[in-house]
Amino acid sequence: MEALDLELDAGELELPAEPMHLNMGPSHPAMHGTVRIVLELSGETIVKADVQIGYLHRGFEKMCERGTWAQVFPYVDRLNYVSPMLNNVGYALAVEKLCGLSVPDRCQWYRMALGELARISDHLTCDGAMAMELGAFTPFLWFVKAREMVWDILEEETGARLTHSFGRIGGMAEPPTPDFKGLCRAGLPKILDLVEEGERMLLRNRIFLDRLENVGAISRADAIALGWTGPCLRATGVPYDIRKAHPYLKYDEVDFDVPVGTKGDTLDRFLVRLGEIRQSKRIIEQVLERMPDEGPLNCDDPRVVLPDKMAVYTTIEATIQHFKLIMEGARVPSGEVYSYTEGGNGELGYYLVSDGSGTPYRVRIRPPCFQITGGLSKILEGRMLSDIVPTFGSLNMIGGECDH
Amino acid sequence: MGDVNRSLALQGSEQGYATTRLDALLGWARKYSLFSYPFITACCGMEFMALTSPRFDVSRFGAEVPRFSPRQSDLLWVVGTISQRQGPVLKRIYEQMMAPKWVFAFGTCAATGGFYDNYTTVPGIDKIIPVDVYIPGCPPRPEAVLDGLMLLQDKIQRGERRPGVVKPRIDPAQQVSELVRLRRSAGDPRALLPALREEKRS
Amino acid sequence: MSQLVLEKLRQRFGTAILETHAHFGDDTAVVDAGMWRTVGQFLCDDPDLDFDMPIDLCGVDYPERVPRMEVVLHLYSIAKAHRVRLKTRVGDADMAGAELDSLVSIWPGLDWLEREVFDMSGVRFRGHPDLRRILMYPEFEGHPLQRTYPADKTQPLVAYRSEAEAGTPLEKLEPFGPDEGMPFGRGGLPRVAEDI
Amino acid sequence: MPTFKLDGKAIPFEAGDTIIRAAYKHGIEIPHYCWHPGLSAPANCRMCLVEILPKPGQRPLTLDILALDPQSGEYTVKQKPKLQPACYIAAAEGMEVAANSSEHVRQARHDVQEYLLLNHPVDCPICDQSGECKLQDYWLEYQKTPKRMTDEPVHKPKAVVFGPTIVYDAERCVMCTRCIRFMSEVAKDPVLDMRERGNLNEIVVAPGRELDGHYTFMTEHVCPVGALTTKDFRFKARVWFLRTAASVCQGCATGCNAHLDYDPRYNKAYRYRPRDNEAVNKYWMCDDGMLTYKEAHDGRIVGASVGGAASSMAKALATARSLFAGVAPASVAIVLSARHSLEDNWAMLHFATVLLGTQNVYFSRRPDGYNDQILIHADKNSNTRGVMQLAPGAKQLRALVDDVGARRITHAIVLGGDAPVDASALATANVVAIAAHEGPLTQIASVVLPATSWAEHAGMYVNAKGLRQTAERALLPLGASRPAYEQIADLAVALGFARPASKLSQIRTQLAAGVGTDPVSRRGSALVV
Repeated sequence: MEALDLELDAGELELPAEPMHLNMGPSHPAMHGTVRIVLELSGETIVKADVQIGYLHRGFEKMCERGTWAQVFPYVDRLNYVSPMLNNVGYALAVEKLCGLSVPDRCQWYRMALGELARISDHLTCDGAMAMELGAFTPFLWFVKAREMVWDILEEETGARLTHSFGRIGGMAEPPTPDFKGLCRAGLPKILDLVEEGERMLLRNRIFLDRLENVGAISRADAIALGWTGPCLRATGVPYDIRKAHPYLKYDEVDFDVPVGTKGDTLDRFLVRLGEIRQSKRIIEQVLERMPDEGPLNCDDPRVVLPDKMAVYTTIEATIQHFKLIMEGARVPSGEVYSYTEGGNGELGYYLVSDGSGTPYRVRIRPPCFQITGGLSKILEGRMLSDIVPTFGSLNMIGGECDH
Repeated sequence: MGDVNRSLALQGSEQGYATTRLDALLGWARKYSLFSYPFITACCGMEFMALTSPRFDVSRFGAEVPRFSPRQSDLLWVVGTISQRQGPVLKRIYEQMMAPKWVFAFGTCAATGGFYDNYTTVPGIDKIIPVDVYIPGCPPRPEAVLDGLMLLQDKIQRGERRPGVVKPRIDPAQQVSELVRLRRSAGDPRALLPALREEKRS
Repeated sequence: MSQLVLEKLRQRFGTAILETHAHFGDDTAVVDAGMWRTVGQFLCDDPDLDFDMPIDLCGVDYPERVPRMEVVLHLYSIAKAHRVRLKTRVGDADMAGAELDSLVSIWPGLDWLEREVFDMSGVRFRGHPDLRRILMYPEFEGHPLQRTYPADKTQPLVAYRSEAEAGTPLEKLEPFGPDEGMPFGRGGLPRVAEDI
Repeated sequence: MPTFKLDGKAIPFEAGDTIIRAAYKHGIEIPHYCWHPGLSAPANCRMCLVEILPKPGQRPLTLDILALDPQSGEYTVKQKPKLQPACYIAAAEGMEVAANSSEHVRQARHDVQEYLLLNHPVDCPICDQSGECKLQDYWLEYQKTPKRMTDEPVHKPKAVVFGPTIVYDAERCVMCTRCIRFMSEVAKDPVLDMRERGNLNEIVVAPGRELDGHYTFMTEHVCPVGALTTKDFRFKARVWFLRTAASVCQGCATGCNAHLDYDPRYNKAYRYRPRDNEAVNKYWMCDDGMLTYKEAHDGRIVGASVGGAASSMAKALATARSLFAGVAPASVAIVLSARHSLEDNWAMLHFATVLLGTQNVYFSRRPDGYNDQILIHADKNSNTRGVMQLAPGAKQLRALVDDVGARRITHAIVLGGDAPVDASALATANVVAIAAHEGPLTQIASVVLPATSWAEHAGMYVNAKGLRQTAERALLPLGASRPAYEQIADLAVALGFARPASKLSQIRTQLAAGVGTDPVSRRGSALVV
């Protein structure tokens, strides 16, 4: 019998390949429960990625218009819930700018120390979670262990592990505990050791490196035009750090470097964060040197600062002051102000509008990872499906702040 | 566990069998092998991480295995605020889970909506799905969560489905009365000042 | 901060700059809504200004004013390290004519921000690639950050369980009323509108 | 008009005005405790001290004081301007007064405030005044310093019962004597006075008397602090949870302007406060009037009923339809109410004359009662004059009783439940009542439809002087009650007529056109008849 004629024309060999639609999240282990990515795939390549947020929209800005200025603190805690203290300090600075207040030096140092601790916990969480999502579970345990140590210090200071609500207009809720410095000096080396350890486990791991390197890269110009800030921007090589560019608190008096990357890919973002952990340690050490142990913590302005609790119980003046501040709220002069600090993910801005009453007329937060997540789809398109997890993880998208 | 232990002790293990009620055995088996589905949305997720981490180590209670497919899991951790937009997703996932299934309301937001009393937040997931254990706290400490887990295990053992709430270990009312006693005992309240400050420090 | 930006804007556009101030060191310029895009282009292109980074865009609602909605844009220049706040006002009492030219083509980073302002405040941006809701779901009606939208008016996607179904009271107990914890000396709850 | 300068700002004044009154009229508040626009000025709180600058060429009025020199610790004789009470010095042309601008004045305010708080108890958490207390406001504005005295404060009697309505707390009292002056000057019953001096100083009731009469509540409202509290409002609510609506008192035909304070969370009214209106009640209200806020909840009809048994609205309307089936309009009576708003009555009248086409229009009212020369009017209805203007020919209810007795009237549609006469005879007729409150007429009515009270819908009322005033809405409708004009519209539809206007705006426009009055103002406007 004759041989089979295998000369088929090309068309018949081609498989039908219309793009496949894949829905990732919102309840996906790597999507932090709050993001949904509708993917358009051809094979394993992402043709189009539609990032949908808003699953954790909690009406932060609307709620702020209902309470007093001081009642906003618990809400800002829960914006970037990985580094609440930075949000606290940022908001306090914003309102103080509007009131024309400046807090005593001791408070400024204290705010810096707590803020940098929060930054450490932020970066630990981000890098740890990212590693875990890539299957490296052990370093995650290491990092979380280190984060627990940070939280121990913060808990000792504020009484809460995570959501401190510790900032106040014109100061902080409590002065530093006597053994604050001791705790930091004892804790920081251990934390850094753990970071080293986890780092060694990851950065000598070829699989890990291969999955990060040259993945999710973005150019300087794009990053800037997209409004990226923080580690994600610095990973592209732009040394824009508000602590350097527009120093607030006492950042101009301490000595630290701004780690930057070169390629702006996922690995750079990972390394920049690790580098910042070390810089934060440096800052904290200098703060501990320079923070006075005595002296006032809160500025003495009875219109915004609460009186001593025992005085409230015993004297009518303090009772009235407390009553006015709690029930009516501190009166903030009318005007508008935009105040920005370096948050865990970048420029954390507050745009406040006051009508002179005890209630904010408008509190607008500028969440750094809103724009960062906004750029996600651009750096995903054209990549492979498996690149989503490391890329998304390295952006450190925090639902509370991204969705307001 | 109790029944099994006792019957084993009575019968003696050399006889190689134990007698117990089937539901008790099932309950015992179930409560120590909870496959959990972490439905993590918000702040409480940080504490959930801490819960799974070495210090608090939820695996001591046999509930560490996360299954990200609802069909394979029987304990739904609703961790964090549920927005109206998230509502259908939550309901869908709950419906996909196989019976018997249990639900944790992890944190105040999941339990009542917390202080997000506004246009976008579901005021408590029990508006949408039934809840077995409410864990208050914003976010709750891991210890409280472990309390809730033990509470749930107890309920599973007893086959009870009434919702339960994790109570604080220390009764706040008691503390208040203590403060009042202090306040009354002192003639001049200002005399209390240093003592209380010390108390706060320690 | 230096007045350079405001100076240049005033020179370049004159009357299109309705007002300027620098309270708390934030240079602010209120521009005519029609010139929104032109001014933006200028800020981006002018070598002395060189505003390359879009920081933030938001709406502030003043129900009693006309135009009602104030759209606030914050810009930053990495190279020059200076900032500016650009404001414009659109929309009448019921937000009719609340439209602006989209600036996405100038700063891609404004894509989501403009969607958010549309979603939250109800300002429509002409020429935006896809102007969808971003934080709220498509079924949502109204714009929450307009002050006339009651803070606690929910629009659930899934029907709540009935008490009978749940077996427990689902309503929140006092004192978690809508007015709880609000300081006095303020309008408080939105007044129930007369049936006029 | 002559002017003087206050902090460099020109303030116009009329001859005889004091500085503080001129500023008050001009909308500038000079801090004060004892001064009250409606009372005489004793100038005893010293809070309103101002510095009156000398005329050019004159030497300033000064005091010699011993000032402590912090360096040497020695006391030296210094001179400081003599401050004068703004509530006592008459404004004069070209006078220059320094208040906020004078550092001496600010110091004086600070010191006066500190003295007033010297012995003040730590009561804010349990004080009904807190939230609207002058001591609190002025501390934040003018003192801002913590307590310096460490001694035990002076203790005085607390919770002294002054009478059936008022409780007095001597420790909170700042001795402004407003209450004393009110009782003697306005209430014409000088039952309060002051005894002892200095630390023992307190307000007392005249021996053998207690603080009673018709104007006791006002003493609480003129009190700038929490010293006087009414037993009615005591510990009932915290003021910062209350919202207020500009309402009109329903107690009598005087129509005092009042703030109706209510809690939106519980949809409950808590108190009446007088609302200043020079044309009507100045700054005052009477006790009975202030207690009428209770009528927003007491004796209310919140559901439809048929033959005395509760029923659904639909069933009630169906019953009314069957009752009125085939009845000649001539034998149907329409009864207006002197206690319902103009809108309600207009809707009823419009229904009668335009839709039904009957001339049998009567009106019901509450019987007269106590009256005096100060505020209280004998007519206990808030809108008698308004009804008279709407339907000048409306007959008294007695006439209706006679007509029903004579079988000239077999059916009646009644607004309001009140009757000045014995209405039991009306039971023989078929009565449909639309009322907010229980009353003789609702007792005998076969069908009762629930209407909202004045607190639950905006309405206009014409007081005895012919002044038309609007009351804002405060509460949401209770139970199934709805504004009477809506009920009337539904009834009309049920009886087979086209639906009449049932929107407030429509009614008001037609009302204005019909009665021909100038537009309504909240403060009340004279009526053109």
